[in-house]
Amino acid sequence: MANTKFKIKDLDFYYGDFQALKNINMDIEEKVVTAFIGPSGCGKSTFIKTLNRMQDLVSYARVDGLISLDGQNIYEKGYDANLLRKKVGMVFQHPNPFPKSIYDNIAYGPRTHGIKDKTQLDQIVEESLRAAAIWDEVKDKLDKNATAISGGQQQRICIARAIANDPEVLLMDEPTSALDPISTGKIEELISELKEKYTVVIVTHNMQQAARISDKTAFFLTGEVIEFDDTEKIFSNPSDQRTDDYISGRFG
Amino acid sequence: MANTKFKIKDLDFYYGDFQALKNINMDIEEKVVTAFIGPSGCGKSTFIKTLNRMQDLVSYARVDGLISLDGQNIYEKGYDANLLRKKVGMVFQHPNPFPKSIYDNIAYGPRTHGIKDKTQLDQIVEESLRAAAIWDEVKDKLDKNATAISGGQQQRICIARAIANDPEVLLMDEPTSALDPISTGKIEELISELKEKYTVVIVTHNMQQAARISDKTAFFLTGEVIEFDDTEKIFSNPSDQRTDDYISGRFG
Amino acid sequence: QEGTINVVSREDGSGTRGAFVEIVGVVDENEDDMTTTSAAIQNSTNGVMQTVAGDPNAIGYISLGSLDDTVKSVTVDGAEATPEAINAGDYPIARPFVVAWGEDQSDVSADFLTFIHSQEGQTIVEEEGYIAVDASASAEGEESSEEASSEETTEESATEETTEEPAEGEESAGAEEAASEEETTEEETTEEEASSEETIEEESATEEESTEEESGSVVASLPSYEAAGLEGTVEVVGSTSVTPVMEVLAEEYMALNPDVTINITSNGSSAGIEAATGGAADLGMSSRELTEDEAAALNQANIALDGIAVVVHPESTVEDLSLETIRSIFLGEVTEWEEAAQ
Amino acid sequence: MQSNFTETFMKYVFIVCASLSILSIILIFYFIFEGGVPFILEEGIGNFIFNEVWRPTASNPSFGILPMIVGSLVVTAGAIIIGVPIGVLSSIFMAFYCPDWLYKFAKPAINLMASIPSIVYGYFALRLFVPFFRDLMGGTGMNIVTASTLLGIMILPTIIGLTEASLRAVPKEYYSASVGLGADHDRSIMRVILPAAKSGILSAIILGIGRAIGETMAVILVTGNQPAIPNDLNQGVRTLTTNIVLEMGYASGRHREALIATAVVLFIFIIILNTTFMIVKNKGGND
Amino acid sequence: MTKKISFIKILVWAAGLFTLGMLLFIVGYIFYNGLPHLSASMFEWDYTTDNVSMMPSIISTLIIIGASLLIAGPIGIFTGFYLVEYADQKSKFLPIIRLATDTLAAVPSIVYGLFGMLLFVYQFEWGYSHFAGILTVTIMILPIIISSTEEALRSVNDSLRMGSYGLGAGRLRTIFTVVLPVAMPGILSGVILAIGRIVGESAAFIYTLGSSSSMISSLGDSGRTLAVHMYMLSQEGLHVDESYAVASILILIVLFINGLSNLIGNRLGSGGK
Ligand SMILES: Nc1ncnc2c1ncn2[C@@H]1O[C@H](COP(=O)(O)OP(=O)(O)OP(=O)(O)O)[C@@H](O)[C@H]1O
Ligand SMILES: Nc1ncnc2c1ncn2[C@@H]1O[C@H](COP(=O)(O)OP(=O)(O)OP(=O)(O)O)[C@@H](O)[C@H]1O
Ligand SMILES: [Mg+2]
Ligand SMILES: [Mg+2]
Repeated sequence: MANTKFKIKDLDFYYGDFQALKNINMDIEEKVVTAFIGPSGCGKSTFIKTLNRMQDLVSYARVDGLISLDGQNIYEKGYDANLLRKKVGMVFQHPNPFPKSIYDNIAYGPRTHGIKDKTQLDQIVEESLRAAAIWDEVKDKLDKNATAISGGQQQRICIARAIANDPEVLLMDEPTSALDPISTGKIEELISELKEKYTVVIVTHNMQQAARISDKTAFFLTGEVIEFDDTEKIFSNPSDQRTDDYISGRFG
Repeated sequence: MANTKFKIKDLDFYYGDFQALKNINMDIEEKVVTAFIGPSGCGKSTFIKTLNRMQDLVSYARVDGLISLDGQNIYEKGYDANLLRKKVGMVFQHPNPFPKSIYDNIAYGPRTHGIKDKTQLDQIVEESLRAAAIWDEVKDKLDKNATAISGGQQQRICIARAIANDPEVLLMDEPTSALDPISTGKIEELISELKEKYTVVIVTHNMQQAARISDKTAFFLTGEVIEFDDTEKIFSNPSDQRTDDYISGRFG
Repeated sequence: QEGTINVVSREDGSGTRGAFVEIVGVVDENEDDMTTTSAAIQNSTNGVMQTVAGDPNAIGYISLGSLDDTVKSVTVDGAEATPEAINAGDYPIARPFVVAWGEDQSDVSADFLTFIHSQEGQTIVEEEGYIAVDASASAEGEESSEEASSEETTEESATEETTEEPAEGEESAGAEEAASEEETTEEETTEEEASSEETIEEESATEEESTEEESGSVVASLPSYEAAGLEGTVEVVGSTSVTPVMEVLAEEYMALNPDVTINITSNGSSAGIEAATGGAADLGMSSRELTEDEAAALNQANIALDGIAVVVHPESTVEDLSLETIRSIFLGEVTEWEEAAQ
Repeated sequence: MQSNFTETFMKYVFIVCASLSILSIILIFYFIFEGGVPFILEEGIGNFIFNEVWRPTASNPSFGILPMIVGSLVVTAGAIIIGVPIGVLSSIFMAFYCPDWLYKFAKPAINLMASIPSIVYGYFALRLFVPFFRDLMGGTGMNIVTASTLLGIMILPTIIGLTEASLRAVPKEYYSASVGLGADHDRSIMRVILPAAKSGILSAIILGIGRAIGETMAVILVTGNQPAIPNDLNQGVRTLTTNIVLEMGYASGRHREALIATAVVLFIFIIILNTTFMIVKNKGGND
Repeated sequence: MTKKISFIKILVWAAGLFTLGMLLFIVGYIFYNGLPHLSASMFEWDYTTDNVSMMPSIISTLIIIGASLLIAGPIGIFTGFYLVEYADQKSKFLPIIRLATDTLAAVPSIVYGLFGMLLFVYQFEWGYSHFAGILTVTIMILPIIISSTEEALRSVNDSLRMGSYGLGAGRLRTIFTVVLPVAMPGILSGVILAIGRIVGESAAFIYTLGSSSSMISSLGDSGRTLAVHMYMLSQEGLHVDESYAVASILILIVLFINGLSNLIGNRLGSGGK
């Protein structure tokens, strides 16, 4: 279908003694939406966070195996984690805009990476907000505190904030689970647009959501990838019984 | 099918100015499992909590309409809310055992209602734990802290705790949503047994769960009951389009 | 010695300061305290000592009883600050310790006062480094000597001259030692106590003994105390400065009268007088003169005299200052050590 | 089973207990003001507050506490200049940089710092800070800078305790979000966490100021206590609190009333501060 | 940018180490000056000018801590109950109580001292006494206990309350048997703070408790706490060494109390979670 963006080989992951991920092998393709599903605690969040090295922040976490982005091992010594995170943006389950103005939220990433010029920043802010389909709703209140808008809007601000960094990949960990159906609809729509430009990896609890928006789906169970295939195939004709059980709601 | 346990007539419910329930009419039958489904925020929890007057604790809440238990209006002046809650037990979404020993957790209700005798308490504790299908797992550690066991066990302790009060009705608000699949299975099994003795009302996010364990299902949407019927009917042939949309995962 | 003089004073209202400015003359025509406003203020003897001990250019004044070798006491017009010199009238800066009581004095309280004014009591006063007084003399209105400070040993003169310096004393370093020696000194008080003056420069010990005999300490002439076998409690409240000697007196008295309890609360002269006036205390301790109002409501008696030493840094080259120079320094007229030395 | 009577009875017991703190503050208010306000009125508010001469024992006494007001303000300002940066940086250290092994000691150490009696601080400063600043600045060494430094250190535990708490109360998500955008630890803390905690930090600073203004037994030893308005940093000052403690033991009559009146002024300062604190806290809550 | 990283890091470490260093320095200074002067005679039962025993002040300190906690403890905890469990969170009474406790917390100790003197010592004519001292510090520590109780109660998960109400337990039973045990470590840490405040206090005591050095025989007696004892010993410059020795003991006591509270906190904490 396309180039491989992330290549994951024999990945084991440990929180202290507890092994949260077991022998993961997966290729994530460029400009495609990949969904991770699975019951609570199966390691979806853990895995998505290894992709931009957010797990570096957990002092007792340990990674074994290989993750390469565009062919380069991101866990290699000397690889700049901050630059990685600029390239691989992240959106979290709960909208978490900074308690600053909307403008400052969006400009935070670019400023961090050295852009000081006001005109340039203005332009980035507008473009990102447009890309996140929220420009029209907030263009008149860019100096308003970003925590004072609705949850759905906040989440799109967070997506815009990630986009402002001009990333190549967007990781989203249950981005709609805290939102109402209408906001959810908007964000799902947005994701379908985003895949034109970005590689999107999304974790979701909602199987219908995965079915609706993703091209590829991985089913996780207790730290292992049980099945990874085209979304259509997974939902219509899974090859593993456990996948079938899960999808048809027999557990989880 | 059976006697009516709860009769709800023209129930409106307000949190301050916000109307969370609109004109609910429903008969809940004795010794039957009734499931409430619906998207987040539709008022399921609000409704279930009006049934044992837990909403009394929300100072700005207001109830309009009639709820009667065995023919008696529970919101009548002079009706003892504490006795009501003894009769109508409740199990919550997150297991919430008291940070006391398992024994003390189970004995809490009986002691509250005046049972002091040690032999009698011992007997109640054992019976309740057996009824909640957890006796074998904890019988050797009754003096252990109830918060030091697994989530699934904790939830069954909470069920046992409710049962120890010798209730007539058990209200359960998403009792398995915080649990792993295996624990969930055990609790679902337990519920099927419980309905022999108790009237069970259960809120769930998991439609398959509702389908598996309930006899009757009510579908809530923005504070209204859209459809209330036999579970089989709701899941195979709903009469309302919105019910159909929800069940087939088109929103929520 | 050169450099700016750093003047250290006590707080306004302090008895020590009142006595000092009065005797040295740091006052204006209205007898108002004119201590230079640039003086650093400390509210305790220790504060003054620590300040002076740490500052080569400082000068301050403290109770003679508290003097130790962390600071150096200068001679005033050639006279050394010792009890003997004060008794002999050579060292001019000294003030009285006063106790006051209300109308209905309890027997125990009266007996305790008798003890304080007895030979035994005044012996302790001397042992603690203060100067003994003769209560009977003052009762007759006589002044036993011409000493600069002795005018205050009588009640009458004290009440007459109410503009006189308020007086406040300091704790005595001799307390510990004196207390331990009390038992043995009961007989030969005069000799024994002389050697117990640890706060005074050592070489003066022998000299002291003779000086005392020469100057005729009043102690020998005082009546001896007989325990009356009373029982009860005496509440003594007031001056922090009087407290140390009062504590020793109380301990000794309680040893002689096992059924009597004496409680001492140390919280300032005014508080003591107020407590005595209000009846909360049997005896109020004051290191300042009573005001006219207070004196009208209370009886009072002096129980000791205390000297005030003028102190400088131990390494200071200043040895002697005239009373006039000290006055100029504290008035802020002389601000450089070079000037003061002249 | 709890009878309804017990329930209701205890409810009233709780209400009564809750009212006791209101009663206490009213009592304090009443007694301090009753002791001091008549004097202030007699003396004239302007004459008491704006008069520069404090000579309470003179034959023609003058009770002007302007020097003490200035003294309190100056010394407190100094304490803020010294204590706030160190305190806030220390809290950042405690919350985000301190290694675990060190934190285990550092946390109780800072608690300990809060319970060391002020007199201990005072003598410590008298022996070590005073000579240091005398050598540095000349004069007696008992001056504004010495007192400010001492107070700056004494308010550290107050500032650190509260600031650390409010830094820790900032949702972790902000930090994750910042790191997720490629910002490093330092930037995430300085640009995201610190601003997010600002109302808490402000509250901490205000409480610190309250502590500094109210401190007595330590400053008394190192400020020189001259009741005169300073015109140089190496001069001593007298604060409102020290004015009370210095002279209370000996004061009687109007002098004593003047000191209680000083406490009234001190009290009013505290109330002003506290109102500011409430406003800041409420603002913070609305954000 | 790399430069800036290290700059902030250095700044923050420097501030942290300065603070800790300062504390070590102070504590070290006191121990250095005080510990060598500790002697058995300083712990004799009765104070004399000879032994300057700190025993009476230790006893007084303990009595004052005990008595004021006995009064302020229940009042503070009950106030916390009212604030968290009973009061309508929108009621007008709440901000008033909060204003009162915040103000109480900010009142300088010297003002407490004068207040206690004016009310208890003179108005009530109790004289300088343990009564006066106890009541004064009781008011002083009340806000500490109230605010820590309030915080501790609020941090108790509501689901526990719901669990209890859901079983038909009333408010009182819920509070005393479910909420209070869980909140205990938090309340205790407030109590420890209060003890620290009492132990370190001097200004408020000098004007209420007085400074009698004799062993307490009734609560109507004047007395002195350790901090006041230390102050009194140092005042006249006669017992400076001993006063440092007392200061060392004070610090040891504070350390001991902090350690104890950690221990209790861990005990209760592990039981409660
Ligand atoms: N920081 C951590 N320290 C220790 N264990 C952790 C940590 N984070 C997660 N775990 C454990 O790792 C396992 C996987 O967790 P993870 O959060 O990846 O699950 P998940 O699939 O995202 O679940 P959910 O759907 O509930 O978000 C779980 O057992 C969890 O308890
Ligand atoms: N205590 C409360 N005060 C004010 N509004 C409330 C309160 N509890 C719930 N609500 C509001 O009432 C509505 C119904 O809430 P409820 O908790 O009953 O929904 P629910 O169906 O149980 O949702 P979920 O599936 O997320 O548990 C929501 O809009 C919610 O925001
Ligand atoms: Mg997750
Ligand atoms: Mg709910």
